[in-house]
Amino acid sequence: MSRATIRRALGHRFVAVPLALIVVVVAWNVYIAFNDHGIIEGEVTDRTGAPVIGATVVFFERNFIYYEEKQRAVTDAKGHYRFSDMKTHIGQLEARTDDGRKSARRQLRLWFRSQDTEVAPLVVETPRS
Amino acid sequence: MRRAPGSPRHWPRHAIMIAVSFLMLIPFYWVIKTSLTGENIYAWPPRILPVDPHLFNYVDVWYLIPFGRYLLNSTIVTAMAIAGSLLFNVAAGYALTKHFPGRRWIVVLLLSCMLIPFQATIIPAYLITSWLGVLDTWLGVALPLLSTIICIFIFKASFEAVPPSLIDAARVDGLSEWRIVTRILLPLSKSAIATNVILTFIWSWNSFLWPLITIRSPEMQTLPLGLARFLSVMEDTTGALFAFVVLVLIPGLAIFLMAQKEFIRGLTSGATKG
Amino acid sequence: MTSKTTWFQRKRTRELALVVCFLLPSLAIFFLYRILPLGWNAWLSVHAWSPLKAAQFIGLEHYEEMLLDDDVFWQALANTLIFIACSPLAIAAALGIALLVNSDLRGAAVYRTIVFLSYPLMTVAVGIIWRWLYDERGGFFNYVLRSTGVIDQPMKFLQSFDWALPCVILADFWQVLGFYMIILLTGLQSIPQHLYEAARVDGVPARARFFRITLPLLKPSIFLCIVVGILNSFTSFDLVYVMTNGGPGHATELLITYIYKAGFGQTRFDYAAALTVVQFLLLVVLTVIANKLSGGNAGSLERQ
Amino acid sequence: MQRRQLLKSTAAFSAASALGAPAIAQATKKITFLTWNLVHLEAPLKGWLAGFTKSRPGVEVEWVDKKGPELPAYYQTQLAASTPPDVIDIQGALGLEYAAQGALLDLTPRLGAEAAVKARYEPAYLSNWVFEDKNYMVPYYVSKTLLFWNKTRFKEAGLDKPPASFDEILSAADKIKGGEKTGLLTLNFDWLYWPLMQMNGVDLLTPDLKKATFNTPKAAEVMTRLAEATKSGAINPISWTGRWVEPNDAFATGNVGMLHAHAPAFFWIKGKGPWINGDTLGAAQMPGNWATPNSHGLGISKGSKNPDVAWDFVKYLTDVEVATAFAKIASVLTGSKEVDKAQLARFQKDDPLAFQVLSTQLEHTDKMCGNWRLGNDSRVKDGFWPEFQSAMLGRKDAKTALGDAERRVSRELRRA
Repeated sequence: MSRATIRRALGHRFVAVPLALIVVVVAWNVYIAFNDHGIIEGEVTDRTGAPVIGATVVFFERNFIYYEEKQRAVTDAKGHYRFSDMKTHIGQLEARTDDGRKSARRQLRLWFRSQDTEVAPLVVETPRS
Repeated sequence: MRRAPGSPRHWPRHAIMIAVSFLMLIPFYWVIKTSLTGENIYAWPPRILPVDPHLFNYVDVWYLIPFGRYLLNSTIVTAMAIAGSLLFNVAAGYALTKHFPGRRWIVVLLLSCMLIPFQATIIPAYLITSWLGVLDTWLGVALPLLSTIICIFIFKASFEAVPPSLIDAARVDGLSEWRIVTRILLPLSKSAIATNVILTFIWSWNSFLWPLITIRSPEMQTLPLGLARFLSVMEDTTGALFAFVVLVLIPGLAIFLMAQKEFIRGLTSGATKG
Repeated sequence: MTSKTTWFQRKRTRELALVVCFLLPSLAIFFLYRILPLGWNAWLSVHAWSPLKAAQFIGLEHYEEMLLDDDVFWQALANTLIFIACSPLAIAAALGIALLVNSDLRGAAVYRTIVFLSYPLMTVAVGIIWRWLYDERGGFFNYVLRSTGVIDQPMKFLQSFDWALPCVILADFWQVLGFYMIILLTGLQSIPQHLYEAARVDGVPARARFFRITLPLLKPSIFLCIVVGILNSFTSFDLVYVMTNGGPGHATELLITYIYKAGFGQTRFDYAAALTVVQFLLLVVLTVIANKLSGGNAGSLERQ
Repeated sequence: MQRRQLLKSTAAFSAASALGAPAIAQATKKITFLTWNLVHLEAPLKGWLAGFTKSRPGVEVEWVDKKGPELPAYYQTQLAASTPPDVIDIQGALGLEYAAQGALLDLTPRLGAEAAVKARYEPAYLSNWVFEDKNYMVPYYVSKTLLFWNKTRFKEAGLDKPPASFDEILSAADKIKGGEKTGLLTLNFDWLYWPLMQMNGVDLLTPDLKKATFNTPKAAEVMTRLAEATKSGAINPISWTGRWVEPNDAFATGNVGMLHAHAPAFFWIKGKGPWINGDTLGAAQMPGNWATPNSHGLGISKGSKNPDVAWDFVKYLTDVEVATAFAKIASVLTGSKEVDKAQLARFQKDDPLAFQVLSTQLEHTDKMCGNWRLGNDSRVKDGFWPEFQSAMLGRKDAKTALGDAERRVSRELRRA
């Protein structure tokens, strides 16, 4: 089988298209394999952008059609929180402080289950009642 | 006006065809658009362009059902159906080119077989399949599609189109009937093959009720069943359903687009001559 | 190998053997999955049976009930006939498109592909798509009609007794149009050009050319289309099942959906069998008629 | 040559058939559990099955789930092939139909032998599956209809409490309607709309279920009023055309006054309607405390090869431990007294509104209607509903509709 025929075969759409697909799929899975520790982390700040220490961050996981609480984390001295081993691809984040300030619920959608993600800062505000 | 080759007045025809194509494409566009929009697809008025388009609905689909597994099942079933139907239809088609007593009857029989609604034959068909002991297997799902009447006639037609002299010559050279088919007739009826492949693909890839009845174990489900199962979980309330619809349709469209030239030529020969 | 003479002597027997073993697989499958079930239905239709009750012969009671006091049957029958009767519209449209595409139009292939694109789709999916297009909130039709001010209240297409059936039929058109077009296209291409040339030389007007040459020579293809249209009346099961499931009331009930309901919904398989037999006969009759209309010879499906 | 061809084609054929692996291997003691639309609970279900088989060596449980509309088709074919799933979870009157067909095992003796087990179940719900004085199924998860009312809409209309009579329902609906707003929605599948008739003293059949009793002037009057209300927009027409999604979604948008639906609808609309909380949504009994049950029961197929294992499995599923977990995950009531008590207590703490909704499910269980113990329920339904629907949508006037319905229903009753 000469090189020319091989090239022609590869060029043929019935070969080329599936090959391309396979390549994409493999690449994607490799990428997943390296980024699926289920780490979800980020900062909690107040309106001024200053980090909020000791704030509770609640993760709500989507269950069927509504969201229910899954895990909680508390921000450290740098206002940084971190969930690990989050086996989900869709949920919501909300930060609460002991003095009753809350952040808006942040919708979180990932490209694959337990994708490592860096969430943009959650801003806590005093809820107007 | 209607058909005058080389007539200068092209644009009205273009106008009509563009309008038609537009109408034909609307459903595609609408479902794709929906599959890309966010949570509330019931917001009035619906937008022509998707609101903050994203692909996460497709992610949801992927995790809502074992998509890969279903895809595999569908693929295997379809592959079996295609292979089997090719073999059987070619054989039958060739046999029908022969002259033998009762040939007409068999043709009539086959034609009337086309008129029996499959949905109405499910129970006996199911019993027969269980009697054959192939329930809940790929073959069990593929079996009813292993032979398709239309394709038989398409092959018959394209075989008849082959000059008899060729066949006789081969026969004189002492080629076996099977060889005559594989070496001489098949190479000359590529389009018929393409037609058979695509039609069988369409039918087996899309069949819904039959696998629904014959398949019981979750890991044997095919994509259309996924659709049913999917509906049952999410109901028709999110873009995810439509994302799934798109995912289900893509393979069929892809195959068709890749093989359409042969396919249409095959249908052509089949339709006119047989 | 064998010499010419003996080959001639044993031709017939050998051919017969060949025919038999080549036809056998296909026939076996048709026997198992078409003929046997049909026979079963025929037998069942004159018995009282349910999966757990032994069958007992009751003669034509089911047929009696069906014809005399089952108005749902009559409605389903009417709907089925409407469904079939509408297919000529689609065929006509397809013919128009085929004529346009068949001409030396640039990009005709593209148009052809687009029109055909909807045929390979999964019917269940098509049902879901169209149900969505008809949706009163997110649907396309309501959007267009309301934003252009044709209607001010959302239109409940699939929930309306008057609109549901046309809506389903339209969805069916959308799916089969391409198939019709291809069949007709092939018919057109098999028409020898010189006929048209001659006609044009004689100064026959285009319309006359169409009616005197094109249409007559298209008969076989048109017959095929009609058969496909007839078959659609039951292959559209998935479509109706997903879009309306026969509702509202029985406005979109087809024979095939009614058969399914009678069998699996109401567990009256014996009655469903009777319905099946009736539908089968109906289809046979219609096909024969279509064949006669298209000048017999089953549209040259079977040429000696 | 001829032989070669013969060989070839037969070889091809046998090869093709050989591809079909033998059907699922039968384990020593294997039962199949057919569920109705529970795919979204796959993970926990598998867990419970594992729990069952772990403590019972040599027992295997296969789980099959089918969507509501397809489940009957599946079960019927399995019956015909005499390989019915051993334990089935089915909704509403379907169980009675299968019982009437002789498909289900009569559980009365087993329940009689094990009083403790029988005592688990809420009698009113257990009795839903009594056919000809025999118990054919036990409650798996139960619900009956109630009236959700949108307090905001009511306030706008100058009302402050849920309607206490049929007239009040219609007048409230009429006050609320206007523009995009409508007054009342009801679910209609099975017989869920029946309380509207029952509260006017209209019953479908005589107590012995032999004759139709619904064709009365009163019924005609009630239906006419409902139809008029529908025409005027006081009743949302989706009530007569929608199934589950459409009515609930419509109510979740917040511009419908009342929704007559069963408890599971609450969790659906709560997921869809961000406006929903204790101040905006009320849950009440329908006037006269009438309600139509729409429960799921567990039954055992008569064709089961291992009825004892199956019965054991049913007990396992409805036993406190598993049932509690199930109730928690699916947010349902199970019809098992103890489990439901715990479930309610839990909700009372976490979710007062849900508590309010679920409590209605255990009150006035003596006032259940639309649950005639018919062996041919679906046929009677198919005789009645299309006519009723035509009347509601102004297709026929009530009298004609009732007449036609009576003719068709009576025919079914005669046949039974």
